[in-house]
Amino acid sequence: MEKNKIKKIIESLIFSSISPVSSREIKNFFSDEEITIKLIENLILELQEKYMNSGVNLKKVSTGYRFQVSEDCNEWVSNFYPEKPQKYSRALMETLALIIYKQPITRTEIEAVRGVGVSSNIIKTLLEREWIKILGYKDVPGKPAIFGTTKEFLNSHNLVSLNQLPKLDDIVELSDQEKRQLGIFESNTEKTENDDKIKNEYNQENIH
Amino acid sequence: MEKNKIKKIIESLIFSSISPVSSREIKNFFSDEEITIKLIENLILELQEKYMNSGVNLKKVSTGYRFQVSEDCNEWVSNFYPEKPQKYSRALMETLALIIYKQPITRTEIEAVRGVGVSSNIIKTLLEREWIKILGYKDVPGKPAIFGTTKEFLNSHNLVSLNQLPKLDDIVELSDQEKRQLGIFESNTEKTENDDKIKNEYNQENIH
Amino acid sequence: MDIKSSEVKNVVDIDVPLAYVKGKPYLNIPKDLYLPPDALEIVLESFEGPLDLLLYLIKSQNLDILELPIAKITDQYIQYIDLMQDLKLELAAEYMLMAATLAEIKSKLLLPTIDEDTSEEEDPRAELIRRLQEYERYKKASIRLDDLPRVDRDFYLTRKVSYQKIQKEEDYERVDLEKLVIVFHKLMQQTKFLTPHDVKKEHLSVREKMTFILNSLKKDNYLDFKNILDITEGKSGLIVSFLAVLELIKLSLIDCVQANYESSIFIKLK
Repeated sequence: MEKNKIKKIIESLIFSSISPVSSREIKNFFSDEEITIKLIENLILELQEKYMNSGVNLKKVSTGYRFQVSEDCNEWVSNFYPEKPQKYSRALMETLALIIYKQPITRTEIEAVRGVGVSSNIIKTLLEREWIKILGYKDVPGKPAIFGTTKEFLNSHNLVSLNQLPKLDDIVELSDQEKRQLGIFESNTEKTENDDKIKNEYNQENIH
Repeated sequence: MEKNKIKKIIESLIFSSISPVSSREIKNFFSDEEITIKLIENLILELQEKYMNSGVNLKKVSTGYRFQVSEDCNEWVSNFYPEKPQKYSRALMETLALIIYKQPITRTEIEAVRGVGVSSNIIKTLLEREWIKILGYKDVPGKPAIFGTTKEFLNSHNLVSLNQLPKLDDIVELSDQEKRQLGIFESNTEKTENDDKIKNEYNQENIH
Repeated sequence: MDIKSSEVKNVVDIDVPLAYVKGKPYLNIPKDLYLPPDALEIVLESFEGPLDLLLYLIKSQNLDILELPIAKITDQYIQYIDLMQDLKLELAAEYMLMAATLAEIKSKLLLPTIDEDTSEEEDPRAELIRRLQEYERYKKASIRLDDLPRVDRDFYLTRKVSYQKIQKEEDYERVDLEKLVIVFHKLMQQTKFLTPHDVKKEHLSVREKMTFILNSLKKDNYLDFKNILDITEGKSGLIVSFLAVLELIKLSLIDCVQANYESSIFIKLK
C-alpha cells in the first residue's frame, strides 16, 4: 500500500477511536507484513508534525496516541463549554446548613441530625469549593475532623458575617407560590401555620 | 485577533464538540465585533481545504460543521471496530419512510398506509435514536402523538435538508380509459400534487 | 417461532404433510405458491402485513397492480394465510380482514352488471389498488432510505477531541441562602432539635465565634484569651467570645492554661 494512504488510515483510526491507539494495535490491524511498527511510528511522527500548528495536536499518552486540543486553544475551548451551573443536592444543602449553623461539627454529628450517612463526595465537594474547612480533629476515638465554614463561603455569597444569612421571617413574606417552589409549603395550611410559628420562634431565638 | 489564531480556535472547537458546530455559534462565542460570520465561514473554507486530503474531512451537515472520516478510509475504520452496526428491520424503515415523507403524521396514519400495526418498539427505537420526535398531539380523542423527523436524522445521514432525500415515486400514470374504468380519475392525481405541495411547504418551513 | 426453515425442508424430505389446509394434507408446497421452497417460513414471516403479501403475490407473477386479477390473487392469498396459520406464525388480525375484503371484491365482480350506465360506478378493486400503490411507494422509499449512507455504518465521525477543563472560581454556583435556612429549619424540626432549651444555647454568633477561634489557633500554638476578645464588638460580643471558649472547652476541642492567678489565660488546640 502507498505510504500516504497508510498515513491517512492511521490518522482516521486515531481520530475515530474513543481511547488512545497504540502503534502495536495499528500494526496488528494491518495484516500486511510490510507495514512494520517502525514504518507506523515514522508515519505518526509525520502526522505529529502536520498537526504541530493546528488547533489539535497528536500526543502520545501511556496507552497510545490521541489527539488533544492544542495548548493555546485549550482556554478557548474550555470557555466554549460553559459548565452547567451545578444543582446542589438536598443532601449537600442539608450538610452545608448543619455545618453553618452548628459549627464546629463533625461528620458523625451531621449524620446524627440527618439520620443518614453523609457521603464523602459531599464533604469533598464542599472542601473543594473551599466553603468549609477542617478546623481540627476532635479528641475522641477515631479523631474525627471538625468542620466549619470559611471566609471563602462568605465571600462567594456576598456576606460579611454569617449573621447576614436571611432570616426565616423574611422568607415567610414570600408568596405561597414561591414558598411552594422552595418546598416550604406542603399544601397543608395547618402545617404551614405551624411551620410559621416554629419559624418565628426560631428566628427570635437563633439568629441574632 | 490574528486570523490564523481564529482559524486554529475554530478548528479546535469543531474537533472538541460532540455535535456539529454552526458558524452562528462560533460567531456568538467570539464577542469580538470584527469576527463576522463571513470571516468565520471563510476560515472554515480554508480548513476544509486543509483537510481535503487527510484521513478526516470537515463536512457541513444540517446543524453545522463536523469532522468525519474521509470516504476512502471509512472501510478501514469500519474494520478496525469489531462491533457491527445495528441493522434496522423493514418494519422500522417503512415506518421511518412514512414519517419522513408524510410528516406530520400519527401512528394511526402510519398503520393505515402499511395495513398493519406499528409496534411500540419501533417508535421507541426511532425516538431514542433521535431520528424522530413528537411534534405535538392531535386534537382528536386519545390525543395521539404527531411525529416528525429531526435534524439528528439528517446529521446521521450526511444530509443538510430533507430536500436531498430521494423523491417518492409518482403513482403510476394510467391511461384515461383505465382511470375511468377504475373510477380514480381525479382523486389520485389531485392527491399526489397535494402531497408534494405539503412536502415542499414542510421542507421550506421546518428544515433550514 | 418454533419451526425453522431447515426443519421445514426436512419435513418435506420425509414425505410427511407439510401442512394441513382445511383438513387436507399438503405433501408439497402448492405449485401456484410462488416462493422458494427452502425458505418457506422465512418468506412467510417476512411480510410486513397483508398489503406486503398481496404486493408479493402480484410482483412474483409479473402482474401489474392495476390489473389485479382478483380471483386468482384471492385464492393464493387465502392459501398463504392457511399456511401461516398451520405454521403457527403469529398472524395479525389485519391478514384476516384483508382476506374478507378480497372475498367481498371478488363476489362484487362476479355479480353481473345490470345497467350499462353504471360504468361510472367505481370498480370495487379501485380502493385496494390505491392502497397497494400507496404502500408500494413508501416500501420503495424505505429501501432507498436504508441504502443512504448512515453514520457508524457507512461513515464515521471523529471522536470528541479532549481538552483540559479550566476551572474558574466563578463557575461555582452559589447556594440559595434562603433555601439553606429552610433546609436547616426542616432538619431541626425533624430531629426535634428545636426545643427551647437547646435553642437558647445555640446562638449562631457563638458558633461562628467558635469557628473563628479554632481558625486562629494553630497546632501547638498558644493564643492569649485576651486576643480573642474584640472590644469593638461591645458587651454582647465579649459574652459571645467567652461563651464560645466555654463551649469549645466543653466539647474538649481546646485546652485552657494559666500559669498563675495573675497571668494571662492561654488557649490551645487539644
